[in-house]
Amino acid sequence: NSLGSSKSSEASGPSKKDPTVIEYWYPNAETQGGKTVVELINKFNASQGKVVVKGVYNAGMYQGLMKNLQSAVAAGQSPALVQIGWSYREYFSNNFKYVEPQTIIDKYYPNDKNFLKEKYLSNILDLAVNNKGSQVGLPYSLSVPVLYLNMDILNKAGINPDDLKTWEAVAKASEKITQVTGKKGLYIAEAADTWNVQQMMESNGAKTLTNGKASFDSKEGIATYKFYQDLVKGGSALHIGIDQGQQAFVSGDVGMAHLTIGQRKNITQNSKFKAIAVPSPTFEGKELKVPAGGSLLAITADKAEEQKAAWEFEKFLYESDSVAAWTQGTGYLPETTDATNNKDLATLIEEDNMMGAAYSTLKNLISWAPFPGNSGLQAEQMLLDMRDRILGGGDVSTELKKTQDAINGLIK
Amino acid sequence: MKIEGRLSSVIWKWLFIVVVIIWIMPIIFALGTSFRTLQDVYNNVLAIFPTSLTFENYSQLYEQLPLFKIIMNNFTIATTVTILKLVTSFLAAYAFVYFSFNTKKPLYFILITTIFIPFTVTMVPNYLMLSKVGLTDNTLGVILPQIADAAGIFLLTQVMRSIPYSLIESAKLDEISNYRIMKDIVLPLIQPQMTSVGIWFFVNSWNEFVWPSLILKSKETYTLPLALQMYISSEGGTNFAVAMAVSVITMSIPLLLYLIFQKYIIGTFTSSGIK
Amino acid sequence: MANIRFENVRKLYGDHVIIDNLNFEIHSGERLVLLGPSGCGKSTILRMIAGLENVTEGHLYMRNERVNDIPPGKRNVGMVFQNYALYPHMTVKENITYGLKVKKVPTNEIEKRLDAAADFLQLKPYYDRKPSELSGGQRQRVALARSTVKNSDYFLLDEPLSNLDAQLRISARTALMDIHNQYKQTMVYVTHDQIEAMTFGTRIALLNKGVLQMLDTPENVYHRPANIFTAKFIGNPPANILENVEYTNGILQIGKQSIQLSDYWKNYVEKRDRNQLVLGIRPEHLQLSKTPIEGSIRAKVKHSENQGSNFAIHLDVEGVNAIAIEASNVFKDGEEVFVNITMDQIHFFDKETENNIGYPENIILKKSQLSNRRTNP
Amino acid sequence: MANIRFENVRKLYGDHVIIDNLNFEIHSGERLVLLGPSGCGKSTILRMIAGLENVTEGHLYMRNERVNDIPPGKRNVGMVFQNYALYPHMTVKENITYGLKVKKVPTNEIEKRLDAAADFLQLKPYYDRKPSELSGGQRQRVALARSTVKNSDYFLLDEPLSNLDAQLRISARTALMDIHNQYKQTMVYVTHDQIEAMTFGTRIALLNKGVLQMLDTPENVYHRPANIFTAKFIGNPPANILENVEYTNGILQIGKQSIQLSDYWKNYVEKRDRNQLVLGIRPEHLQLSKTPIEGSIRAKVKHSENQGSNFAIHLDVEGVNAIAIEASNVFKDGEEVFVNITMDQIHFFDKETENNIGYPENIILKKSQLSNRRTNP
Amino acid sequence: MLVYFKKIQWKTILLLSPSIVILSLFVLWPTIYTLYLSFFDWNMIAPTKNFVGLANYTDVLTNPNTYKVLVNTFWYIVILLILNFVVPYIFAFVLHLLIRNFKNFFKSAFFLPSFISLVVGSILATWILNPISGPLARIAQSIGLSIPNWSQTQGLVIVVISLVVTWKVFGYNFITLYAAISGISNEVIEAAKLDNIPSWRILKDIVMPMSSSTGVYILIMTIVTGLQYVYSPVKVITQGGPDSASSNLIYQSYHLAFDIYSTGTSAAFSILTLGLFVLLLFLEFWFVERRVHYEN
Ligand SMILES: Nc1ncnc2c1ncn2[C@@H]1O[C@H](COP(=O)(O)OP(=O)(O)OP(=O)(O)O)[C@@H](O)[C@H]1O
Ligand SMILES: Nc1ncnc2c1ncn2[C@@H]1O[C@H](COP(=O)(O)OP(=O)(O)OP(=O)(O)O)[C@@H](O)[C@H]1O
Ligand SMILES: [Mg+2]
Ligand SMILES: [Mg+2]
Repeated sequence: NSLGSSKSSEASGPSKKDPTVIEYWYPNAETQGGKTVVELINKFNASQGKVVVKGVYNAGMYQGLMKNLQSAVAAGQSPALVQIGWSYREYFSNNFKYVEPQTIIDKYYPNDKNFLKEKYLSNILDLAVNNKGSQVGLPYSLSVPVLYLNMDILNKAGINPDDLKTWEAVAKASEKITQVTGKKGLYIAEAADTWNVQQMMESNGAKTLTNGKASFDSKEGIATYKFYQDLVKGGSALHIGIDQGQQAFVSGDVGMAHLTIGQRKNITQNSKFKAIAVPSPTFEGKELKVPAGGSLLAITADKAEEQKAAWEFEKFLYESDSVAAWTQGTGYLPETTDATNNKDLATLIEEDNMMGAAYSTLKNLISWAPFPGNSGLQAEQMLLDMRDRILGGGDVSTELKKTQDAINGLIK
Repeated sequence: MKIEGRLSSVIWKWLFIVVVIIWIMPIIFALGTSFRTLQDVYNNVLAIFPTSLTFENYSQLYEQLPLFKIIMNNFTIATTVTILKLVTSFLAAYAFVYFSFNTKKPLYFILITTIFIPFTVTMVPNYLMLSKVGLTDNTLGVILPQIADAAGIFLLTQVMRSIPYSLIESAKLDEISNYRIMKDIVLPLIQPQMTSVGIWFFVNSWNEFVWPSLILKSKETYTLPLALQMYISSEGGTNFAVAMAVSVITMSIPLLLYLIFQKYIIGTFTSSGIK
Repeated sequence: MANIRFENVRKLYGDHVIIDNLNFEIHSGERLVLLGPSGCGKSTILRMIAGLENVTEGHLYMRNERVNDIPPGKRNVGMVFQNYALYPHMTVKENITYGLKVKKVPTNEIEKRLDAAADFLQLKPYYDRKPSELSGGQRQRVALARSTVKNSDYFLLDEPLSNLDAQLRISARTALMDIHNQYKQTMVYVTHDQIEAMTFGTRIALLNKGVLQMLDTPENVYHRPANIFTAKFIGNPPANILENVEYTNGILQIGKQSIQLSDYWKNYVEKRDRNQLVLGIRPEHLQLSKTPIEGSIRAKVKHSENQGSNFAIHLDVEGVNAIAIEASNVFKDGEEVFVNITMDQIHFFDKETENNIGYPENIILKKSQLSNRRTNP
Repeated sequence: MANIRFENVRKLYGDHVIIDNLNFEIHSGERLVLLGPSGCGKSTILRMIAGLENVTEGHLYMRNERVNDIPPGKRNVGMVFQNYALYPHMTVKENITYGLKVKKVPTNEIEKRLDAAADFLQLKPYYDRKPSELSGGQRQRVALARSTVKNSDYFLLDEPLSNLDAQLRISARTALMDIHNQYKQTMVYVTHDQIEAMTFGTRIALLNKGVLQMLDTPENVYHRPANIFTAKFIGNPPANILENVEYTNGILQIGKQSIQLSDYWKNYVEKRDRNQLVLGIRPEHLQLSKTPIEGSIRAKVKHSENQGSNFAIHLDVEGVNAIAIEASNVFKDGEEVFVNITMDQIHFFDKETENNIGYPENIILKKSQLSNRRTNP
Repeated sequence: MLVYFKKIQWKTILLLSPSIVILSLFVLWPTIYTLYLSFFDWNMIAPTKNFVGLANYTDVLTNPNTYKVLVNTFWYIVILLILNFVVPYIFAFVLHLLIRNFKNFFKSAFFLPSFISLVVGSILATWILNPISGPLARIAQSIGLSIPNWSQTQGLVIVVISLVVTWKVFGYNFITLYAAISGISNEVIEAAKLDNIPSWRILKDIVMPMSSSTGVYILIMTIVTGLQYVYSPVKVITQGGPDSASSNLIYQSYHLAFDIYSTGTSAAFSILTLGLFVLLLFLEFWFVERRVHYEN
C-alpha cells in the first residue's frame, strides 16, 4: 500500500503541501452499497485538498476484512480507518491499536466536544463501547433482522401480516402456508453466525450473556431452541444455508423470511411478488429485543496527521446527507439522530414499509453477544455448531448445556 | 475395436456423452445467466437461455471497474507464473533425472514434501516477508509465492523417468550438450505433459483468489477473481447475474486461448508411442 | 592411434559377473568382429567402449589413454545400438543429421554425407517419415545411417544388419567396407551371421560367458579353432565333435570302429602323451560314399536337409550325431554310408582343458595354402 | 481347417499403398515362410492376419470365415513381434505366463509349458529378470517363448531368431519344428535367413513391394525361380543375372563371346520366338577352370571371399559382375579363368516381363531328381 | 548407468538453484516459522508471544473436533481418489483404446471445466443444486421427486463438495493420464489383445503399471491438492458446516488461523497435518514406488 499511496499523492500534485493520504477499509460488496462507499469517498476527496482517502474493498465481509487487517497490522501497515463488524468488537479492541474518537476530538478538535452525544442515541452509541468501557469507535452501519413477507403467498394462505407480531403466530402461519400452498412457510437466516437465533432467544427472555458468562442454557433458552427445532422438524420451516435460503425466498418459494434489513434492496428489486416486511417478532408476553448488526468505524491510524485526516473523513461520513446516501445505498438503518434532516431519507423511512419496520425497532436494539476477550470468535463458532446440531436433530438441553460449559470454560 | 469392441465402445460413448453434458451444463448455465437480469434469474430458474437478452451485467462491470487493466494484470500474472514455473520445474526435473549427486534422494524428497504444505502455513509468513520489501499491492508480490510449487518438478520428473534412456545415451555419444538434449530430445518427448501442466498452471494462477485478495488493495492492481468477490456478499446478497458475467469474462480468456491453440495442444496428446 | 585395450576388465551388473578379467587389444583401424552366443557380453563390451557403461574393475585404454572416466561424448565413438535408439519425434532425415547439425558441420557437408548414407541404405524415399512409420529393417537402416555419417574414430556396430534381407545385407556390408577403407576407423562389429563375420572381419574375437575364447583371423578361427567351443560355434553347420576317442598306437578307436592315424599325426599325438582325445572335423571335410573306402567308417543317414545350394546330411556315427555337407543328395534316410575323414583337416582337443592340442608341422603348411587371404574388394 | 486366405487385399497407410491386391492362401497346418526385401510388407501381412491392422480393402478369410471385423483376441493367433513387445514391467516368467494365467490355464499346465519353452530357448536362468536386464537375444527368446506357450491355431513369427547366434538358432528352429509337428498350427514365418527359409518352410511366399512374386516349395523357389526378382533374391550369393543376352540360331551371344545352346534349350527357346533374353545361373552352377573347356567363356577374377566352408569368387564376365562358388581358392585376383556353364541349371527370363520363360521337358526331369524332398527330422 | 554427471556438480547446482531458492523462501522458511509458532500462544499482532511448549499440540490432539475433521478428510480422500484418480484413469484408457471417433471432442469437453475457478464452480453449485429453487430441484419437482438438503446433511455434503472439486480437477487428471497412456508402446498392448486379455485386465495389468510414473503423480496430487481444492467450495458453500461436517484438515487450519485467530493452535494443527502427509508420502515411497515402472 505504500506504493499505492505514494502514487495518489503524486497525482494530487499542485497543492502547496502534500495532502495526507489515508486508507479506509470497508467490506461492502457492490450488492451491499459498495458503489455508495466509492461515491462518498470521491465526494469527500473532491470537497477539500488536505486529505485524500483511498478506499480499499475487502472481500469476505467483516471476517475477510479482519483477516486482512490482521496480516497488515502484523506487517506494520495498518490502515487509518476501518469498518469493524459488531461481533468483532471485543476481539478488535483487545488486540488492535485504535484511538477512541473522543481522544482525537479532545486533542485536535475542541469544537467537536459534544459531537458524540449530539449525534447518537445513547443505546446506539453504547453498541460501540466494549466490555471494558472503552468507546472503540462510532456506530456506522446498523442492521436489524426483520420478517420479510411474500404477500402473494400470505394472501393465498389467508394470513394477515398484522397478526405476525409474535413467533408463535409466525409458527402457526408457517404451518398454514405449507398446508395451503405447499410452499415452505418460513426461513430463518442461517448465516455463519447466530444473529437471528439471538434475536429469538433474547426476545424470549433468555440471556446470551450474564455478567460476562454465557447463560443461554436457561429455561427460556431451551424453550426457544426447542421452538426453532420444532419448526424445522415440522417441515414448514426451511433449514438451509443463507445463500440458498435467500435465493429461495426471492424466487418466491418461501412465505416468510427472517433476514437482515440489508437484504431489502435485493428483495425489492429482484422479486416478482409483493414483498413487505414487518418488525422482528417477539414471544408472547415478552419484550422485543433485536441485536444490532452492522459495523462501527474505528480509527487505527497512529500518526497524528493521519488521525486527524481520519476524523475529518469520519465527520463527513456522519453528515446527514452522507448518512442518507449510505442508508439508501446499503439498505441499513441510519445511525445518527440528525440523519432524518435529509428529506429523502425521512420520506424513505416514512414511505418504505420495510425501512419503517426496521426503523421502528431501533429502540429495542441490544448489542450482539459480546463475549469477552479473545474467546468471542471461538464462542460464536461453538454457538454455530450447536445450532447446526440442534437443527440437525440434536437434543436441545444437552447441547445447550454442553456448549455453555464449553464457552464458559473458554472465558475463564 | 471390432464387433464386440464396437458394442462396448457404443456404451462407453454414451456414458461419455452423459458426462460431457453434466460437465458442460453449468458452464452454459453461467453463460446464459450472465445475459439475464437478476430478476429474470430468480424467477425463471429453469430458463437456460435468457428470455430477454441483456448486456446490462457486462456494461455495469465495464462502468464500475477498470476492466481492461484488470484483465491485463491477470494476464501478466498468469503468464509470468506459468512460464517461470515451467522453466524452473523443467530444469530441476532434468537435474533430478539425468544427473546423479549424493544428496539427490533426500533433496528430492524434501522438495516433493513441499507440495504437502497447505497454503495456510505459508500465507502469513509470506505476506510479512513481502510487505517488508514493499511488494504488497504489487503484481510481483502476487507472482512470487505462486511460483513456489513443486508439483511441476514432481510431474516432469516422473515423466522424464519414463523416457527410454537409450535416447539420451545416443545423444551423449554424439557429445550433444545438456542444453540441446533438453531442447531437442527431452522437451519434444514430454510435450504433452508440459502442455497439460502448463495450462493447469496458467488456469490456476488465473483463478487464484486467496493470495491476491490478501495482497492487492487497489482496483488498479486487481485481478478478475477479486473483481468477482465484489459481487458476492452474504449480507446484501450475491448479484448472481453480474457475478456470472465476471465469471464468463474470467473463463473465456483462457478458453479462447485454448481454442486458438487447440489443434496444437490436443495434437500433442495424440502423439502416441514415445517408446 | 585409435586402438582399444582391455586390461583385466571386470564388469558386474549388481551381483552378476558379466565380464570376468578381459584382456585384449583392438588395433587401430582394424575391423574386429565380436562373436559369441546370445547373452555372452558383446553389447556390454561395446557399451563399455562407448562409455555408456562403466568399467567395474580394471582399465580400458583408448588411444593408449585410460578412459575409464572419460564421458562418452569425449571418446569420438559412433555406435549402432542393437535396439536402434532412434529419436521417435524426429523424421528419418532429422535423425540422421541431428548430431551433425549440433556439431555445426556445414550444411552442404551434412547433405553430402546424408545422401551417401541414404543411398547405400536405400533410405531416400523415407526422409520425412517418423520412425514409427517404418518397417523394422528400415528403422535399422536409419540407425546405421545415423552413425555412419558421423565419421568418428571408433565405429561400434551392434548387429547392425540383423533385420535386413540377404541382398541388402551384402550391399550394406560392402558399403561399410568401402567406408572403412576410406576412413580407416577402428570398427567393432557384433554379428551372429557367420558369413558376415568371416567376410567382414580382419580379426574375429570369440566370446563365451564373458571370457575370450579366441582372437585371430577368420581363417584361423575357422580352420584352427583354439578350443572345442570355437570349433562348435563357428561354421554352419558347426564342426562335428566326437568325444571319447581313444588313441592307442596310431589307432583311433571311435566307438566300435577304428581308424589308422596318418604318420605325422601319430608322431605328434604320441609326443603329447595323451590317449583320451576329442576329435573335431567340419562337415565339409567328411566325404560320404555308398561303398567303403580305405580308412572310412560306417555311419547311418538320419535325414538330410536341403540348404539351397547344398545338402546337410545328418548322420549317426557310433551313436554320435554328425553332419556332412554334400553338393547333391543321393542318400536315403536310414541308408548305411561310409564316411571318409580327411586327415589334414581334423583337430584334436584335450579332453579336460578342451583346448586344441595343436598341429603337426606339415598340416600347418597345407592349411596355410587354403588360407590364401582375400584382399579387400 | 485353420487356413488363411487373402482375397484382393489392399492395405494403405495414409496414402501409401503397402499391399496392392494380394491373393493367396495359406493352408491349414503348413509352415509358410514369408520372404522379401526390407519394407516389402511382411510385417504388415502378419499384422493383418493377427487383426492388429485393418484390411483397407478386400477380404481376409481364416477358417474359411471372413475375419475383417473379428478382433485380434478372437482369432486365436500367437505372434512373435519383430521388436518383441515384451511387457517391460513383468519378469521373464511373468511375461511368458501372463496370457495363460488370464486364460485361467491350470497352474501345473502353465508350469509345464513354461518349462518346455524356457528349456529349448535356454531361458531358465533369467526367470526373475525384467526385460531391461536382458541382452537383445535373450529378449527375443522371451518373446518367442511367450508365444509358443500359447498353443494357438495360428502362429505368426516375425523374424523370431534374427538376434540369436547360429547354433542357438538351429536348435530353436528344430524345436519349433517339433512343436509344429506336435500341434500342427498354421505357421507364418518371416525371416531374412535363406537357409532358415529353405529348411523351415513347407512353402515360401516371396514378396516385393507388397506384390506376391512366387509361392511354392523351397526347391522350386530355389531351382525354378518364377522371375528375375526371385532368382536374384534367393541364394547367397544370389543367382548371376546376365542381361542383354542375344539368342540367334542356337547361339547365345554374351558380350563379345558366344556359346552354343544345348539342343533341348534351342528347341524350347525357338518355340517361344524370342531373341532378347536374360540369363540366370546360380554361383554354384558355374565351374571355373584355369584352362578353356569346350563351351566355356572367358572371365577375369576380381577378388575372392572366404566364406568359411567355401570361397566366393567374384568375376568380371564381359563387364558384368558374376560370382562363382568354389570349395577351394586356387585363383589369384586379376587372373583369367574359364567359366563353364551347366546347361541344365540355367534359367531364361523374358526381358520385359522379367518372368521365367519356363523349362524344356527333360530339364524338368533332371531338376526333379535334385528336389528329393527332405523329410521332417 | 552413466556416472559422469557426478563430476559436473556446478551444472546440477545451476539447474536446481532456481527451484530450491524459491521453494526455500516461500515454502520451507514459512514452514519452519510455523513450526516455531506452534510452540507459542500468539495471534500474530500481540506484542508478546507466550511460550507454551506443547500445549497447542495437546489442545489440538485432545479436541474431539480434530478427529471429526480427520475422519472427514479420510472420506474426502476416498471419494476424490475414486472420482479423480480411478475414473479418469479408466476414461483415459477407454478413450485411447476403445473409442475411435470424436476423440478430440471428448478430450476438450472433459477438460473444459478445468478452466473455471472453484469459487465460480461453488457459486454455481449453490444455485444449481439449491434443493428448493434450483433448476435441478425444479426438474425433480416436476417429476415428483425432491433433492436432498445436501448442504445440511452429514456425509452427503462431503460427496457434493467432492463433486464440485471433481468438476474442476477431473479434466486435468484425465488429460495428464491420457498423455501417459498414449505414450505406451502400441505393440505391447497389441500383444495383450492378441492373447484375448479382457480390456479391464489390460488396464490393470499393463496400462496402469506402464503409465504408473504419471499415475503416481496423479495419485498424490489427487490427495494433496484435492484436499487443498476442497477449501474453496467449503468456504463458499458451507463454511465447514453443518457442525464441521464438511471441514477437512486444510480448511480447519485455515479456520483456526483466520476465523478464530488462534495462530498457535493453527500452526500446531498445520504441522500435524503436514506430518500426516509426509507419513503418507513415505508410505507411498515404501509401497507404491517400488512397483512403479520407470525406464530409467
Ligand atoms: N505408419 C506407417 N505409415 C506409412 N508407411 C508405413 C507405416 N508403417 C509401415 N509403413 C511402410 O509400410 C511398408 C511395409 O512395412 P512392413 O513393416 O510390413 O515391412 P516388412 O516387410 O516387415 O519390412 P522389414 O523386413 O524391414 O521388417 C514399409 O515400406 C514401411 O515404410
Ligand atoms: N541390467 C542388467 N542386470 C543384470 N544382468 C544384465 C543386465 N543387462 C545385461 N545383463 C546380462 O548381461 C549379459 C550380457 O549382456 P549383453 O547385452 O552384453 O549380451 P550380448 O552378448 O549382447 O547378447 P545378445 O547377442 O543376445 O545381444 C546377459 O546375460 C544379460 O542377461
Ligand atoms: Mg547384444
Ligand atoms: Mg517387418
